[in-house]
Amino acid sequence: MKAKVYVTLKTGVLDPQGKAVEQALHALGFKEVGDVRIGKYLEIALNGATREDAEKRVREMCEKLLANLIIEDYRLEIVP
Amino acid sequence: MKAKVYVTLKTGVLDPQGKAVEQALHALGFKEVGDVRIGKYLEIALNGATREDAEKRVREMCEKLLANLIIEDYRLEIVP
Amino acid sequence: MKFAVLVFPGSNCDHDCYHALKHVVGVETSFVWHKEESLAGFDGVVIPGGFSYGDYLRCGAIARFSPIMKAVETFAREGGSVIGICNGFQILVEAGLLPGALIRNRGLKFICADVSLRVETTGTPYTAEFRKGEVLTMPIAHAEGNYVADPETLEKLKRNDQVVFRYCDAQGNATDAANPNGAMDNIAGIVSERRNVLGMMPHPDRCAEEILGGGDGLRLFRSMVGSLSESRV
Amino acid sequence: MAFDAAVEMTEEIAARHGLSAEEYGRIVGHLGRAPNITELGIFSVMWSEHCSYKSSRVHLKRFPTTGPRVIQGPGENAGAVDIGGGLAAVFKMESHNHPSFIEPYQGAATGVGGILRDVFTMGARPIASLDSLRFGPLTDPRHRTLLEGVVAGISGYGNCIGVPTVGGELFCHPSYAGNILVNVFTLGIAKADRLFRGTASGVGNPVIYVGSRTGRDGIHGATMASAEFDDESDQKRPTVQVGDPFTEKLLLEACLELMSMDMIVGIQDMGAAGLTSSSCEMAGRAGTGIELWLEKVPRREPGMTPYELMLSESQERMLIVAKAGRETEVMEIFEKWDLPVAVVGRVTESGTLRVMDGGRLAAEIPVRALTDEAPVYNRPIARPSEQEERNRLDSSDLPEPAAEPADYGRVLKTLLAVPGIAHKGWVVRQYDHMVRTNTVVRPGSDAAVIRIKGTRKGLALSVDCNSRYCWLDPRMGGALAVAEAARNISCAGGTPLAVTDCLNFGSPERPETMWQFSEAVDGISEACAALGTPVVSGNVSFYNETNGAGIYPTPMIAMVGLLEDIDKRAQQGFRKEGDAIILLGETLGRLGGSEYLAAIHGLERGAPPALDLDLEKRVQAACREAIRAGLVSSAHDASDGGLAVALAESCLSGPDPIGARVDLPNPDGARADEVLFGEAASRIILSVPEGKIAEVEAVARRHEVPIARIGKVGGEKLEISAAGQGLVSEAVAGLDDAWRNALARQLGVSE
Ligand SMILES: Nc1ncnc2c1ncn2[C@@H]1O[C@H](COP(=O)(O)OP(=O)(O)O)[C@@H](O)[C@H]1O
Ligand SMILES: [Mg+2]
Repeated sequence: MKAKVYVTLKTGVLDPQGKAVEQALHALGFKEVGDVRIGKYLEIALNGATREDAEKRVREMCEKLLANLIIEDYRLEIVP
Repeated sequence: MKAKVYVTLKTGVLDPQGKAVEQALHALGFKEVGDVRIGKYLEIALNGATREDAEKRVREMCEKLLANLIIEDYRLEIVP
Repeated sequence: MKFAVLVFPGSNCDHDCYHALKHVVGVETSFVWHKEESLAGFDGVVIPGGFSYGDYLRCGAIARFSPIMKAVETFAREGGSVIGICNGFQILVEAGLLPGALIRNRGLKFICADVSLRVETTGTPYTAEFRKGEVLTMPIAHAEGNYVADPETLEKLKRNDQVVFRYCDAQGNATDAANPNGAMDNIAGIVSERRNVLGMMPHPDRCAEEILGGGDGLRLFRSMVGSLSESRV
Repeated sequence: MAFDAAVEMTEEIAARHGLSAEEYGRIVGHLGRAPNITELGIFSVMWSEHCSYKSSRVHLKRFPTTGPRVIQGPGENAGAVDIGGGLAAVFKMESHNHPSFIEPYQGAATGVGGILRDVFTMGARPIASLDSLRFGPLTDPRHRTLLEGVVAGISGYGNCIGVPTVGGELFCHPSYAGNILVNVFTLGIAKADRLFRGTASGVGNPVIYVGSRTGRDGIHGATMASAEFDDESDQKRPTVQVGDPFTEKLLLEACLELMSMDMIVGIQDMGAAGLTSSSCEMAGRAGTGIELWLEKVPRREPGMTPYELMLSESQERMLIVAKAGRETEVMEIFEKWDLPVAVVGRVTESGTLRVMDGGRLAAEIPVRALTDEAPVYNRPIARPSEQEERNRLDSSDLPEPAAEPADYGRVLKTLLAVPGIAHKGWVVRQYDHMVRTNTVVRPGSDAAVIRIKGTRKGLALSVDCNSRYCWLDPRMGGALAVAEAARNISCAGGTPLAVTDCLNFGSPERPETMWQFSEAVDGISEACAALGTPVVSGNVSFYNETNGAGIYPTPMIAMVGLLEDIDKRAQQGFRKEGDAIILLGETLGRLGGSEYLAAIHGLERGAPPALDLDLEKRVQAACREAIRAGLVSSAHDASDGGLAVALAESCLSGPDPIGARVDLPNPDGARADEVLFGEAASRIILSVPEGKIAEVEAVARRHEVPIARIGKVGGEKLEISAAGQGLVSEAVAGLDDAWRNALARQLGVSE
């Protein structure tokens, strides 16, 4: 089993990196680009366990380590 | 329209950050965790254009700037 | 003889390189803003360290699209001397002027410390004053200096004698323990096939004066200036 | 905060803004009516402890703040002293304690950003920073994480902007378990006659906003920094401010470029309470008024209210008052650096802060009500009743010191591994401490030394505070902090010039805390007066208290010293086999308040060392003279852990570890632990080439300083005896491991 975790900055929290990339894309001529937000994408291989179990555990990992809940949100998917 | 872009390290390229997170998860008692790989997740707001156009343009952004093809792969989705 | 020190938004060793060249080595040196498009009149180009564009996305990824980089490409293609130090090295690999990539240090943290370097080749304009195998001391200061390249590229670098410096211990052994960032093959600096473009993570600009604790950086700059003067006569 | 202009004002809303009923009454008095919500917000931040210094002001007046070298004393964004050659050293220290406890990385990072702005606002280019950190015990995983995060934040911001972090301090103690301290000092260099001030003079002059766009960050940050934590703070978490060092770097370069021309009359960074405090303070200093047009303020998010715009603490922003007619030129400079810039108001003669939002009046307040007439409290003071008891120490209560040298060796190793004493390599490796190529003495010696390019001069920097001493006796503790900072400077060969401070305390509403505060201020004042080092800037951080438990009083002192000739300097490490080891000052220390007592016996009591300021001055003068005459190979003061620890540090911190053989005098047969680990002020260990000993002795005699020849550098062991009786005999390699790897070991990381 595998978990895919998306960690993104909460709305309202400044994303300097996203801003810099947005400007760089504009400078490269991609004028259609609006807001850019940059987050993290994690793939976690999981041994054993059921899907529900896995989800619960990965949620725990996110809360404990993977996301900084003060400024970040997370979303996860369990895939076979 | 919005593009979601996933940039991941190519298999075979060492991912020190992923390794560190893997070890940290083990230390926290998540023994079921296998390999962890960490990439980037970008959300890009796009003005105008059709879906096909958008996809083509974002692909171009990836090749030019968003991913370093020597070490990274990318994947993208266009969502309304 | 005149050198250009490029300035990108976020460069922060620009003044250090300028000081080393102008006031220590004593050659004419000017800052060149990244929005400039020409390097006419310069004999050598230094891309200094720092955090161009905040190191956002990837180190060097955004800077490499600055207008001045087109001029750097042409300059390099025509055989001009280009040295990229730290963030400058990162910009050069992002721009494709040097092969490979620089990723996060294996320990993940920024490291600021003196390291030992083994001179692997004297066949470059930058290392003429050194002896092959000589052990130098130079500071590093980076979080992304872990050099990676695919096996063919690595093979080619070795075959063509393009590896210029390797991290080593005080005795000159390129051991894993002496590798501060996990770089493949302990690579700390490489030169282009034509041998005119040098990229290195360590900072010669920080060891160009005895008062800062060493002079190996000065020798590197002097080699560069010396080779350029020779090639001009 | 879902307030809008239609909100009916109540004392309850005022209370939620940290304003007492009495304060609310005064606001109504100043306005002659009830405030609207924006006005209430403005009052709440301007009258917060953080911005108004309402509890500390009456005490801070006692600091000596003048002197022949002082160009700018307290009251501006940073202090400035004349270092000769037409140059000024501009410096200040600030705390970012509360934000760092909530989000260590961003809290510490934005702390660095804030203090940097304070310095370059004055027109000075920042060239060095110091960080002073306090955590709970590292056995607590939470504090290991906090330490990791804070160090990463300082490194992330400071390295990126390219200002080296050249030194600092680290101390762990249970009193900081609920309130960590993150104090950052920055120093910059400016032309002495080109300092800029935060003043809004010249009616009609445009007010220009530059830097990051405004978002909803840290709204209420200033009031948070003035409120105690309780278990609910987790819920009250404000939107955390995220630092953008890249934008700050652009802002720094652009501002310095702007200030090299003659286009502006005043400039101030938007720190705590952002647009509000920068505009009122500038108008307050000039005795003018300011009108702001909020619709012009660059912003990051739609739908922001006047309340949010005025109170936002978004980072990397500045407010400038330009000369009328020069707007376009000013804007061009910022556009070159790709920074948002806008004219957002003008200077008026009204004496009021008038906030317009698209033609609507959003707030109108007399500036003086927000600045000069902000409340000032002379809060009740009471000496804690247990103070006497704390100071009682009967060493006969202590277990008999063990007799075996191996035991003292073990004690020494334990002390060397205490975070405050341990090698800080794990920390300083993460800081770019060399960028700008001025760092001549890197972190790891008593003071860092940076050169001033284009001159022969150097500056020595040190930050110090023994908070255990301050808890035992805040007056003495404050004085000792100043003395130690100055001593560290002198050990580098520098003449102490001036001080900036960061006074970290618990709740000022507690009379015992106010007593500590007042005493510490007196101690600092006495020492600064005696040593001739005025206080030129500083910062107060109160409410470092969680659930009623306050931190140890921590009046952090950062000292700046001058080396007229950078080549005449010293470091703490022994360098040459065969050098004689010489002690300046008293030989015998005391156990009261010592690290030994705390680390080995779990006791924090007794009186801290006595301080004879006259002797201190003479010892330092002698040390500097010996260094400048080229007589010494190394100089190191003996602080935490006493002579044994100081000797070990000198053995371990040279170019290569080296041993020493030392015999300490003990004429009165003092206990061995007292001889080895007792602490005393005014002591410096020198290593001196054989041929120079007589000259050093002559220098000491001239300054009437006690001097003792106590040993010799060399060998692979540190051997210490007292009056011939062997006490310590340890291989240098073992000591080195105990000291060098201690932090990494306690953090569970490998180096
Ligand atoms: N948090 C820190 N950041 C940077 N340098 C530090 C830090 N803590 C300590 N240092 C450096 O380690 C050395 C030893 O510190 P310390 O034991 O506090 O010295 P002293 O007792 O002389 O004041 C000094 O050079 C100091 O600047
Ligand atoms: Mg000291």
